[in-house]
Amino acid sequence: MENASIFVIMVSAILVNNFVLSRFLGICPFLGVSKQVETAFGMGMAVTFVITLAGTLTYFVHYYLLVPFGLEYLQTAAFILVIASLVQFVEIVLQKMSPTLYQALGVFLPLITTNCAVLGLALLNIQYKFGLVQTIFHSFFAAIGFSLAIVLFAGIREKLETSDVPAPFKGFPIALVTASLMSIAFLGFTGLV
Amino acid sequence: MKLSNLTNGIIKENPIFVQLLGMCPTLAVTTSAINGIGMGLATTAVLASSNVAIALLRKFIPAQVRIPAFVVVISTFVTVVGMLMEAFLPALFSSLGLFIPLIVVNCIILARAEAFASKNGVGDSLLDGIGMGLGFTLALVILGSVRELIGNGSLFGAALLGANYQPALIMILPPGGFLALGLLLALYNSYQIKKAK
Amino acid sequence: MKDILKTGIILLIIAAVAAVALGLTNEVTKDKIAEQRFLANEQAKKAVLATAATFEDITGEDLEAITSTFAPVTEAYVGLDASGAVVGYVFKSTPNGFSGAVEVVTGIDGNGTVTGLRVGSHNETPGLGAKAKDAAFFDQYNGKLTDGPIGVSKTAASGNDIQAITGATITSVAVTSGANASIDAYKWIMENGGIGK
Amino acid sequence: MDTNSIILAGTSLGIMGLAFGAALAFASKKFAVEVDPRVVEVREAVPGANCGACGYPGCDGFANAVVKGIAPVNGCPVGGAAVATKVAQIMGVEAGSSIKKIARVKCEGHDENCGNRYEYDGFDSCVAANMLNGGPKKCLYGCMGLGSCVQVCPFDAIHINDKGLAEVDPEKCTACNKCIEICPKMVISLVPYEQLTIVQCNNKDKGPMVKKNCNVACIACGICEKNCPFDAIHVINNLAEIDYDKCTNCMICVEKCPTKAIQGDLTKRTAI
Repeated sequence: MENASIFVIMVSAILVNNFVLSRFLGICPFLGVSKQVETAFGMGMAVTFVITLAGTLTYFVHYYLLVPFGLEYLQTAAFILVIASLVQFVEIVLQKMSPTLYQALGVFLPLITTNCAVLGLALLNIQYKFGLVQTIFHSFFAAIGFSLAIVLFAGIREKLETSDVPAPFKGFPIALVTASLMSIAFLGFTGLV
Repeated sequence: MKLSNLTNGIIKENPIFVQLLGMCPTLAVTTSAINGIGMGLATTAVLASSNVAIALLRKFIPAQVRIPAFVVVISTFVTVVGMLMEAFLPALFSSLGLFIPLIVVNCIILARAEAFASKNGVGDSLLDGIGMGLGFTLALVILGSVRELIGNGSLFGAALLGANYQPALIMILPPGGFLALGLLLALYNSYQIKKAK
Repeated sequence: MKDILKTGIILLIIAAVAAVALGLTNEVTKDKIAEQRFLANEQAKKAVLATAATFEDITGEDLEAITSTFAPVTEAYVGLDASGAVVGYVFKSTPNGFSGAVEVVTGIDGNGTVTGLRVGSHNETPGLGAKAKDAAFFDQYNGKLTDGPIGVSKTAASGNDIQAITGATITSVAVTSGANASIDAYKWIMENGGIGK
Repeated sequence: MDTNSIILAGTSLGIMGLAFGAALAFASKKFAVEVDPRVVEVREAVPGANCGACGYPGCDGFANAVVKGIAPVNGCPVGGAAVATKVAQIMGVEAGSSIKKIARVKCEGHDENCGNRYEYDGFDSCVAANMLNGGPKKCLYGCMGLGSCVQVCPFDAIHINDKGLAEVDPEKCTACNKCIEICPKMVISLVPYEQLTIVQCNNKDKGPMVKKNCNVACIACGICEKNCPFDAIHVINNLAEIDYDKCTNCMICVEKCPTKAIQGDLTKRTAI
């Protein structure tokens, strides 16, 4: 995978190995924030900002701090420190810039930190031995894949609100069943790249 | 030190069935009941200890840096446990090794740290950690056995449904995870509705 | 200004303490883990080349030649018996399966028959491609000769062919391509008078 | 046990921690959102149902508006007098008086009085039914009893009674306007809490037409208007309307109304 071209990375990150629907990372915010399309879109943008920056920063931390000093075992802790600080920074900026979006994301904003997607991506970048440019694009497209999945899901869930769903299925159960249908659809993409 | 902290984590505020947190390991791991137990117990241990650590540190950490501080504490806990297990308990590590990195990114741990441990005493946090962990394990075992039974025809590894049962492989695949969880939640809701009537 | 410094120092202390804890555990467990990994690796190689007691890594320009000409092969080892005589070779290859790389370890003895094959780490579809890890599949490679490539047939296999896993032809073809690459590497070594004789 | 690698690890992560900690503290200073303490206090005093009855986007919007002096101190109808006095104290201003109002459903067209034109078997939503040429009821102004108002009421104050019509629980209703906005027939309106005499009809068609559809509808005959000693009731647009300030609940109109469209508990009538 290390010499994959940008196009291959794009298709693989958005469709084939879509972060939410194929790799099953970042499901908590995917289920938690997808009640309306605007909040889902807001979450997608926040995650894109964090993931792209985190992917790049962790690349530098790994290849310029951990590898030269031989501290690979610090990898998880260092990556998490970088990601957490980034998310805290986004939280502070968002509180100032758009309080309504900050209110809507609520508890799910800090959850981006432990969000398996962000750390998963950082570790994947290292595992695939990507160069700097590939890392940036892979992170960005993975986040676009995440946003695509969450916005699509929010669109469907908004329609579900007004449709005639049997009582026990109202709310999360029907959302989960929809998510499983969506992930079956994305299963179709395996082997595309 | 209210006992309710322990019990409400198991049913009333079950992390998976009610709060729908910690989905990533849940869907990835519950392809069999044994994995469910392994993951559940490992998470319970880490959740309880990290809750206690954060409850101890909470007055010391200023609000602006609470997330990085909590997360570093949690990830150090998990990595240390992982290393010690790999070195001294290789047999256990071979079955649980896969789950250790998954625990670090388990949303429940930071969610409980942020929502509970950073606001309550050490005793309550410990109880809450154990309660949530047990609730998590319970949910994982139920989900794991349902998926294993339908998707593999066996339970805890022992083939149950005979040879000519054509297992529905979709249940082992992650879409099956969503489906199984959705149906279980619907079952849970219909029970609540009947109880309420 | 003081407040900024104070917060910075607190996070410094937490991060430093975490790092020191990690460093300590790493020191304590470093060689133990290396030993465990080495043991596991040895077991994997012994499983495919039972007659060998110890293994020597093939390195330098030999390895360079092998990995460049026989692409999926990434590592090669010489199997030696107790007295140090070469009894065979073990090759590790990572062909591309259905959803990503599949690690294939192949053992070939001195007189050109495949003594064993194992599938290591992979992320093939559970229940389908993952069946490559069952003995029913990889035992088919035992005893295959190295004069011609191993073929894959959908129906009953004959001669130098193996039968593909139903519903996982891509994985079966990938594993076989790993085996064939190892066979070619083996033939190349034998033509050049063997290594480590 | 080469300790220098541990020290190296400690210092490298420590320095990263220091850098991030300082950056975050600096960011939280630079991006500090100056919150006026009074806004927080007003926000606490207000019930916090974010119902929007005050006309501002939720309680935060209202709290900001009050502190900026745009919104009146008693602008929160849901909180009523209690909240108004509290907010007034916070703002150091005298609280204006606000008479308590509640929502009332002005329709008695249950099945015996007003039949159906067709059998409606769709979703339980008046908004949806109303799209099928005005809903199943014969009278196009009446309550269909499909519960859109019930779904939207944040205070659980309105329910469909056994006669199949929406009914408001006066104690729970906080006049937050949600049901009034959602009802496609506009059959719900705000009425003072103490008002006893109410025109239980919303029909604006001419008399003879109305008689065919419902036998308790206001046929705009004007008898109530002629007999009311306080000039408190007038027929406007073929429907009798009470001016709640002038009405003294003498209930003469209740007696005189030929179709019993005006309802009132005669035992509680005030002597003229």
